[in-house]
Amino acid sequence: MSTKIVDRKPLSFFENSYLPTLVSGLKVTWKHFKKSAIQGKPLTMEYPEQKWVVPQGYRGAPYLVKDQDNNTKCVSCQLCEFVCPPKAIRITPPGPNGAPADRKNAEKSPAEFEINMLRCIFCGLCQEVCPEEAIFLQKDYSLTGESREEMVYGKARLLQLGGIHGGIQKWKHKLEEAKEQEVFPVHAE
Amino acid sequence: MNVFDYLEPTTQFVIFSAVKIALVFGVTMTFVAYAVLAERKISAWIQDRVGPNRTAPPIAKYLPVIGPILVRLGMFQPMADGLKFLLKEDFTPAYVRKIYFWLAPAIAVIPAFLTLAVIPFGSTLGNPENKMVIADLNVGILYTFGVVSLGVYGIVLAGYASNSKYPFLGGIRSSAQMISYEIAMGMSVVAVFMVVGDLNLGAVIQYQAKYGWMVFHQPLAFVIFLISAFAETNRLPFDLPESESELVGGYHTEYSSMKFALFFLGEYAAMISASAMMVTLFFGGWTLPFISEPASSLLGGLLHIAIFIGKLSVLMVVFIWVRWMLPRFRYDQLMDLGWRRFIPLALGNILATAIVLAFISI
Amino acid sequence: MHASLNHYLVVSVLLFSLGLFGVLARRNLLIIYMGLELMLNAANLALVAFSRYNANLNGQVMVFFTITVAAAEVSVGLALIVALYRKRQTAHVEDLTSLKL
Amino acid sequence: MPDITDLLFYGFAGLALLFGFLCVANPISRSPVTSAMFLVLTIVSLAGLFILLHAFFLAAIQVLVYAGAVMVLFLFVIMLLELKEEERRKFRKFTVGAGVIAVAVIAGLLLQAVFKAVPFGTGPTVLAEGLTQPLGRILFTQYLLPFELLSLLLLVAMVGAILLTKKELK
Repeated sequence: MSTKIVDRKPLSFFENSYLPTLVSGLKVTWKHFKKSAIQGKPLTMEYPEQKWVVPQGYRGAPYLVKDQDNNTKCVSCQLCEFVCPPKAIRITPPGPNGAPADRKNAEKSPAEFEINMLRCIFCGLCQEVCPEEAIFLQKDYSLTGESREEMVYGKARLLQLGGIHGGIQKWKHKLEEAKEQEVFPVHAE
Repeated sequence: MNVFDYLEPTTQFVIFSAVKIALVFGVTMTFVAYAVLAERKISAWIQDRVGPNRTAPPIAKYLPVIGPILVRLGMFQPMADGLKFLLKEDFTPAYVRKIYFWLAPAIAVIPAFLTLAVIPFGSTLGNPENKMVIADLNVGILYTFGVVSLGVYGIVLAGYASNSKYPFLGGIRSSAQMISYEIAMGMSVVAVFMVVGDLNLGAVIQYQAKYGWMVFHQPLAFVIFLISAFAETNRLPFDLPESESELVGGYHTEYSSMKFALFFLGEYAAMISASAMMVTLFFGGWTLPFISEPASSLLGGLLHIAIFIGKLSVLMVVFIWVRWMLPRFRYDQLMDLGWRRFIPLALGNILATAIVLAFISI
Repeated sequence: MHASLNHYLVVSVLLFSLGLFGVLARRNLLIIYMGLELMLNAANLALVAFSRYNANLNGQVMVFFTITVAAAEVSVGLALIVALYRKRQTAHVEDLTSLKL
Repeated sequence: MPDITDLLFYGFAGLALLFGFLCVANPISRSPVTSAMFLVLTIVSLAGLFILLHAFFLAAIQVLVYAGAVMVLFLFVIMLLELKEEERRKFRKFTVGAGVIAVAVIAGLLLQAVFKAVPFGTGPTVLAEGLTQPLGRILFTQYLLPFELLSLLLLVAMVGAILLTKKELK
């Protein structure tokens, strides 16, 4: 495919004098100046006071969650550690002599669970892969710290930040999904 | 004042001049700082942003109503900016030509401030002998042009000293640009001085007080002077020496900290002196249509200085505003505008003025 | 001792000699050119001093002309150097020995 | 006791000679840029001397034309040609010796002429003032023809410079 050369319209004398450009430039700048300086409606937000409304499905920082009985949901299966692309997650399993899980329907919980937020790319694979639905990408987007060590979030901190993920009971929605799939829609062909 | 009278006239002159120099320097520095703030604020507003509105020293809390307003307007920002420039790491790359690299920022600043020496920024203060101009030269405008023409060295040397591609290109561009537009600028004011008949800037102001502002006598000269001033101070749309989208930062790519701040200072000081020149040459200096007599009282003198600074501020806003109105010129367009349009136009203006003046004198 | 005409003339002579030395001893065309400028400036100084101490402005007019001519001379001279550099890739007088380009 | 103008004279003269020396025979740097910068300083010092001689207009022109335009042109060409190679070459002993001798002879002759012509410290008391207006008057009356010719010379120089620096000479 060859390049098509488009003829430019030759400028008239009036246009060549730069005056129309000046006027239109003044018009545009004045419009914006009026909006933000005189009417006081700039497009930007003043961050710490006004906060952005995070949309549904936003992928923020991954935190561990607890179930409705305030028990740790994570069972230290290490699937997330395995799947994590930047290797941001590090789980220390409890080991043979470790403490048992604090809920009845689980065998163990992690001795330590660390996410390095400097490495995390917020891809959401950990949430996707978790069989226990124990880790969720939540809506935090402003993670700050004064040192690298501080940005490695430990288990206690992750649980505290994640909070109780209300309403979600283990396997409940899987059951619903399964039930849905039992009723096949019958199409009249 | 009485103690003053006992001193010799020469000593009095020296003391008075020193005070004037110190004051003008101080006021200009403050003005530069707040011009930077104005630039940031107006730019922000034009881009639908808010601009600096946080920086507050501890005392701001104790000012009842005005404190929050000042903080909102960013009035304390320049102090923080200055402090930041002072405290940043002063980095000198290993491959630069050291001596020139260190000298260039200083050379860029000095001419801009020297220009202010001949600007009459007020009429008189106290007694009629105290003229509000540092050096009342009879070749005022020539002095200005001479000093302004030295301003190019700072930029060229910065480009040369950095020993790297982008600054070098910036330096080369700037040397050609400044020489070209100096010619147009000089030619445009010739017409003004033909009308006035004196090179002293005080005489220009006296003339304007009597016959009205020069911008109405010589509109073409004003337009050429204004646009050339944009080119001389490297402001958009003629900021080719530093154009950040083509040359990264142009001549100051390799500079940081206080050395960079000096370039910054030089640019704004040059803008201020260009505005001051325009106020003096075309807008009647410290006069207004109904205030044209040299001040007899202290208050009147201060009022004249205030008028001057007010006019100066308006022109500074024009400088800042135009930055967002027009896109940057291409280099050949810049040269074309300078050599093929402004110089012939200015020459034609001189000719027309001469013909009109000849007819009037007959 | 008060500065008189002779003081200025001596400065002028010394400056002229410096320029001459530059022209004779340096090998870079551009620096030779600067030596020439120095000599011109020395002559200018002498002319201005003469003008001042003879109460006569003719000398100053002459200096005005000299400066203008110098500007013209520099523009042509530098253009020649640039053209020469394009042909030979050098601005060094020792390398410019042949009569033909 | 010498008054302030004398002190200024010695200051500016000393500076002009020092910078002039550093321009043509800089012992530290052979870079053409350094030479050009010292020439600029020489020119500015000379402008100071012009002011002492009450040639205000010429002082301004000196800075404006020489320092502001001519020397920028020099710098422009130096940077354009990128003269790195030349910086490293040394002076040759023979040329320097010959140069010094020639210069000494000429300087001696000139100095002798100066000392013979007028005795030191004397001169007329009526001094010329190089203000703009009288200079302009004499320029546009007595020297009108040379002035007009100069404009022609500048035009020719401009055309010549443009032709010479064009890429291909035909």
